[in-house]
Amino acid sequence: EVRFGVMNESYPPFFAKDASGEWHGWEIDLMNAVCAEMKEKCSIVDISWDGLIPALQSKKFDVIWSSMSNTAERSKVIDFTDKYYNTPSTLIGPKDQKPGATAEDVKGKTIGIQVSTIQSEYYKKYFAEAADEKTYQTLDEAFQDLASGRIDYVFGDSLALDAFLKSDGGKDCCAKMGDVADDKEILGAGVSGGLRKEDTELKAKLNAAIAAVRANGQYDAITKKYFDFDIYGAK
Amino acid sequence: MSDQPFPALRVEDLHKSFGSQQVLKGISTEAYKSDVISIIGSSGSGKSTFLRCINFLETPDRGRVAVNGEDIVLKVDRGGRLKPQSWRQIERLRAGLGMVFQSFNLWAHRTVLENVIEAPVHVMGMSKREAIEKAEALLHKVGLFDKRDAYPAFLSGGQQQRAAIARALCVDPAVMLFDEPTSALDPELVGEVLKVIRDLAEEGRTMLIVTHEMRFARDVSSRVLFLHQGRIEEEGPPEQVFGAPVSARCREFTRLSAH
Amino acid sequence: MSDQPFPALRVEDLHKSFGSQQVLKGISTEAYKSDVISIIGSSGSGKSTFLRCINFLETPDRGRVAVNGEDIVLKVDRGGRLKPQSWRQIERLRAGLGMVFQSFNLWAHRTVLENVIEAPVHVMGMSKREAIEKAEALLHKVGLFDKRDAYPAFLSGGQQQRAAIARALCVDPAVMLFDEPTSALDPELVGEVLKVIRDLAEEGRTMLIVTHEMRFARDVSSRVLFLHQGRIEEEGPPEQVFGAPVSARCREFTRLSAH
Amino acid sequence: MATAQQGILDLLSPYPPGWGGVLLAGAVSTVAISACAFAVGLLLGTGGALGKLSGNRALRLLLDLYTTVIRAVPELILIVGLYYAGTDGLNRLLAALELPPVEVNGFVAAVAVLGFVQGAYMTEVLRGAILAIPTGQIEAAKAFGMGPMLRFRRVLLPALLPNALPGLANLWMSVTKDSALVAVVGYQELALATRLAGASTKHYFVFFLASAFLYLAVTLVSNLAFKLIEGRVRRGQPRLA
Amino acid sequence: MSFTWISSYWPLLLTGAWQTVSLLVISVVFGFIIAIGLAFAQVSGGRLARLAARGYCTFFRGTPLLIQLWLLYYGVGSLLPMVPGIRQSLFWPILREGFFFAAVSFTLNYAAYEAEVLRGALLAVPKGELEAGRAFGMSPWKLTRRIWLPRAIRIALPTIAGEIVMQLKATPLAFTVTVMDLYAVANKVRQDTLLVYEPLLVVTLFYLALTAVIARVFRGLEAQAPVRR
Ligand SMILES: Nc1ncnc2c1ncn2[C@@H]1O[C@H](COP(=O)(O)OP(=O)(O)OP(=O)(O)O)[C@@H](O)[C@H]1O
Ligand SMILES: Nc1ncnc2c1ncn2[C@@H]1O[C@H](COP(=O)(O)OP(=O)(O)OP(=O)(O)O)[C@@H](O)[C@H]1O
Ligand SMILES: [Mg+2]
Ligand SMILES: [Mg+2]
Repeated sequence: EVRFGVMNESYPPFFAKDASGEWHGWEIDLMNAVCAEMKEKCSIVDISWDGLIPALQSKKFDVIWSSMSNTAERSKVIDFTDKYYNTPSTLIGPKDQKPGATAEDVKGKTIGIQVSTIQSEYYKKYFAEAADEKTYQTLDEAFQDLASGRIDYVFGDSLALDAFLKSDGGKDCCAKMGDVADDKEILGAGVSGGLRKEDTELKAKLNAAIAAVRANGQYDAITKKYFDFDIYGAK
Repeated sequence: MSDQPFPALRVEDLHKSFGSQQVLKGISTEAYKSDVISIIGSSGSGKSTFLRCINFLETPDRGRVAVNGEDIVLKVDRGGRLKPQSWRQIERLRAGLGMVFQSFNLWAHRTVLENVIEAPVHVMGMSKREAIEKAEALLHKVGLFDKRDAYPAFLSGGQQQRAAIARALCVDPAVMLFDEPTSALDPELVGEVLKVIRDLAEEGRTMLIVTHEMRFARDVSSRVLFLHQGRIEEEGPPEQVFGAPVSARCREFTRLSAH
Repeated sequence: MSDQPFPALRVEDLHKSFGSQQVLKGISTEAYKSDVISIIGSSGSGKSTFLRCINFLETPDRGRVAVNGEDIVLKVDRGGRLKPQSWRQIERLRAGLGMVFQSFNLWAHRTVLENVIEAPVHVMGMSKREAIEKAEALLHKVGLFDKRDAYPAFLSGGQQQRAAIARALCVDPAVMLFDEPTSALDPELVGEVLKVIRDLAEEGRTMLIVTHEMRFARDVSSRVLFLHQGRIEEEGPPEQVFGAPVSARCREFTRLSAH
Repeated sequence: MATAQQGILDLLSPYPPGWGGVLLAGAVSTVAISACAFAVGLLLGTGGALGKLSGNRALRLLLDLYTTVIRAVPELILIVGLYYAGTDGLNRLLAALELPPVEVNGFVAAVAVLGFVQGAYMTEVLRGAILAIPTGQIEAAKAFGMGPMLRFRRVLLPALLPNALPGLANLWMSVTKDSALVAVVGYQELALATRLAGASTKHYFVFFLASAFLYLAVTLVSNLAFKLIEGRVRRGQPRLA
Repeated sequence: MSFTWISSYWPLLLTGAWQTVSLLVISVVFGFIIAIGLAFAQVSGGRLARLAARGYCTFFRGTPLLIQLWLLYYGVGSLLPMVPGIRQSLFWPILREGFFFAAVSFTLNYAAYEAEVLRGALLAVPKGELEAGRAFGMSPWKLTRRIWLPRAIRIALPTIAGEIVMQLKATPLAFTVTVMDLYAVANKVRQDTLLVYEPLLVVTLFYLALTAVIARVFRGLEAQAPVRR
């Protein structure tokens, strides 16, 4: 049996718990496909974002499967599978603001960023000199402050930001300002499953399974259910 | 009895009940300058309640009180109970009515000295230096000078009582209400208090003293009231009340102190 | 002085200081069955402290106490201070030592009746019905029956004191410690208490009574101790202490009660 | 407007896909954790207060350490520490003894930690309450030969309660909120249920209000209980003003 | 254990500590002042004042601080765009920042808890001592200032210290409205460096130092008027 660790708060459309306690979402569907490929029985253990890495290390479960990006810092402590999706990072802002996503564009403005995300690292390297940062626990909070004009940009994962721009709250106020220039070093090699360093066998099995579902078309089928574009990102 | 036109204290037809228990059923009396009035009566007869009604720690159900010729203005509230018209007036008059409580009621969070200077400094507006000087003199007088920095909880019963007496004296009130001021004192100290009270009377102050010590009452007072069943059963100079009381109840009560 | 082999209470060389103030400097005395010992002395002389050392509400610095021939075993703790070897023993002995406090110390959250039956029911294990019966009889005796359901805060000073006396009597202690038991009582009630104490003495009980009322001490006691500066300055039957004291200090102190 | 209201009712329906049931279950968990932790805290606090007031210096120092350290350390750290490091250590110990590993579940960990923390606060609340009892009342109990237990039960406790109740009520109120911390170890109580519902439906406001009302309901009921107890223990006390 | 990160994070840690301490001091000082009013309203106020104060305490003690904070911050936040010209106004720098809202909601919340403590302590003051004050002609205000309140505060000291420590522990909530207090800094460090315990250890040490200071100060205050035991 393989136990998958998922953050205990919803992150739709990737994973969300419904009122009856069932997990749904793109990442859950992918997990099921991967498990079927590995011929393993799978279960989900949910725990707070904070607790994911410690819980992995104290063997409360075996894989972190919770939209966690593979970054250099994290790789120091845990191992990662191959990526299973990757999305660009985007800046959004009020409709009447001049589009653009370079340091020049954000000069003198305030950017809202979710705490301890890759975007926050990116800000430190590229925007810190030009703009101020405000840190939020969830993007939903940053959106509210963007709508009320307390901040000028929200910087985050394009998927979440797109969803906001389509919603009632985002439609009227805000627009996409542009994707930022990529930096693999910081923005990472994409979202992967997190593993204990010693579990090399499981890593190999998972990598094989991910490759298999991508090859046999299951991956695209699942993605179609949730998105109208490919979220795997550039190779 | 005195040369001023009005009494220092006048009480008229004072009534007070607690629940269904009528404690005071119409007490009237007057006290002039230099009067020392002792109030005697059996335990539970309402002596403390009487003193407490005078400075409105208990609000009487009926009656009038006047201090130095100034009537305390009362009104009837919506519940039909008596209430002072103006608490300001009460506060002003209280400042001229010193009180020694039966249970002392020293402020536990202040030392003896601080207890004594509290009212002079913060109510009368005396300067602190002056108040301390005066307080220390008073503490000397009651033999408590060496305990001036002790907190009340660490004093013996008699020491607490003396502190309470010094506290009341320090505001120089025109009328003093003493509730059993010698109950915890030894005979020597009782004698001291007796002297203090005589001095005060000579200065022209008025005193009401509740006491159980008949000899003290006899020695100190210009007039004695005997309270019984909520009324003044006997009243007069000590020689009369103790020597030849009219009321049978009073005779019985004072008999024990006669020898 | 008595026919049993050991005294009901024996105190030897009791010392007690508070900080630098030496309050008791070596008190020794014995009390046998039916003894009524009055302790007199000026305010602050250590009378209450003496009583409180006997039942270890204060731990003496030096000395020995024995109740009914049973020595209280003491040990010296690491700080060099005296401590009872076993608090169990103290508790057992305390149950046989009734006490009336100078400040009454009634339990504020219990009615008069509940105060009185508390110890009989919960310490002596008397049945509640029996205790109530006894308590009511005692409350009748001290004239407090109609206040049996009142809480202490709503009683007059004398009523509180009587409740405290009833509470102490209800446990039928072999030795009673009274700290100024009549300070808040009128002469009639003092007479009542005097009678009660005589009755108790006739029953064979032992009593230590701190008092400021010399006449009371003279009337009630078989022996009088005069405490002065931490020592027993004069000791003997009341006729001697009040009539022909040896010590000059005692003569001076008792002079005031002589007439 | 009608549809909006219909929408809210659907969201709060007690049966899935409505979230009402989840919230209620969360509220029950919250009350259960809080009540257990409060009880544990009362025991520890009583012991702690009596210990601090006892003459024993070593005990007093130890308890000073307890109240200072345990109150200072964030509960989150204690919970995470106990849940991860604690179970780890426990299981290593069991493994060394060749016993099967045990699973400390979130509930036990939460109650243990929150109770331990509550105990530290209660130690101080109760110590203050005992110090406010007029000394004479305790001395009277001693003088009648009451042992420490009896004295505590018959005199100390009834006399300290009026002074301690407000502080205890405060602690109860805050433990019902602090129990939200156990979300860290995956235990789903009211706060987490609320966030889950909010994130899943994006109707944050509805669910925050709903859970605020649930908390408020818990508070109102406990307020009533505390008020009744206080009325009872304050009998015999004269009105001050 | 590794603490090398401190060298690059210390300015952030310092500002975090400063934010924590200022939130604590502001909420305790102003909260205490409000609490005094609330407590007296309940103990000696008229019917209306009593009801209002009780309602206040029930609401603020009854709902999570986090929700109060969000209602204030985001609730006001959602109203902001409707006010014309607000972004040019004098208040914008304040309304923009989470700190102001955190300070306000912490203050209001602390006041509710403290009021309850004070209410109990006010009722624990012996009646006789108040009567003594009245008998000397003290006005209600003077009686309160000189006797009732100081006496009550002394009774409540141990509990007050506890409430302050509890308030200290509540300050991390300010992070949810973008205030980088010490705890938030530590969390950031944790997630940046993936060190699980070290950053929290630093916070804990800081809290410990602060708690020890609070405990020491209150022990000193308690020792001022000794209680007989
Ligand atoms: N707990 C205490 N701490 C410090 N000093 C104390 C304490 N208790 C009593 N004293 C001091 O010890 C001395 C003796 O006190 P004690 O109460 O025994 O006197 P007393 O003879 O009973 O006097 P009184 O007749 O006034 O009641 C007094 O000076 C008092 O201030
Ligand atoms: N606050 C109160 N509530 C109810 N009854 C009270 C209250 N205060 C006093 N009483 C009752 O009123 C009566 C008179 O009390 P008061 O204190 O005036 O007596 P006293 O004459 O001073 O007696 P003592 O000599 O014992 O002090 C007593 O029966 C007492 O129980
Ligand atoms: Mg009286
Ligand atoms: Mg004494």
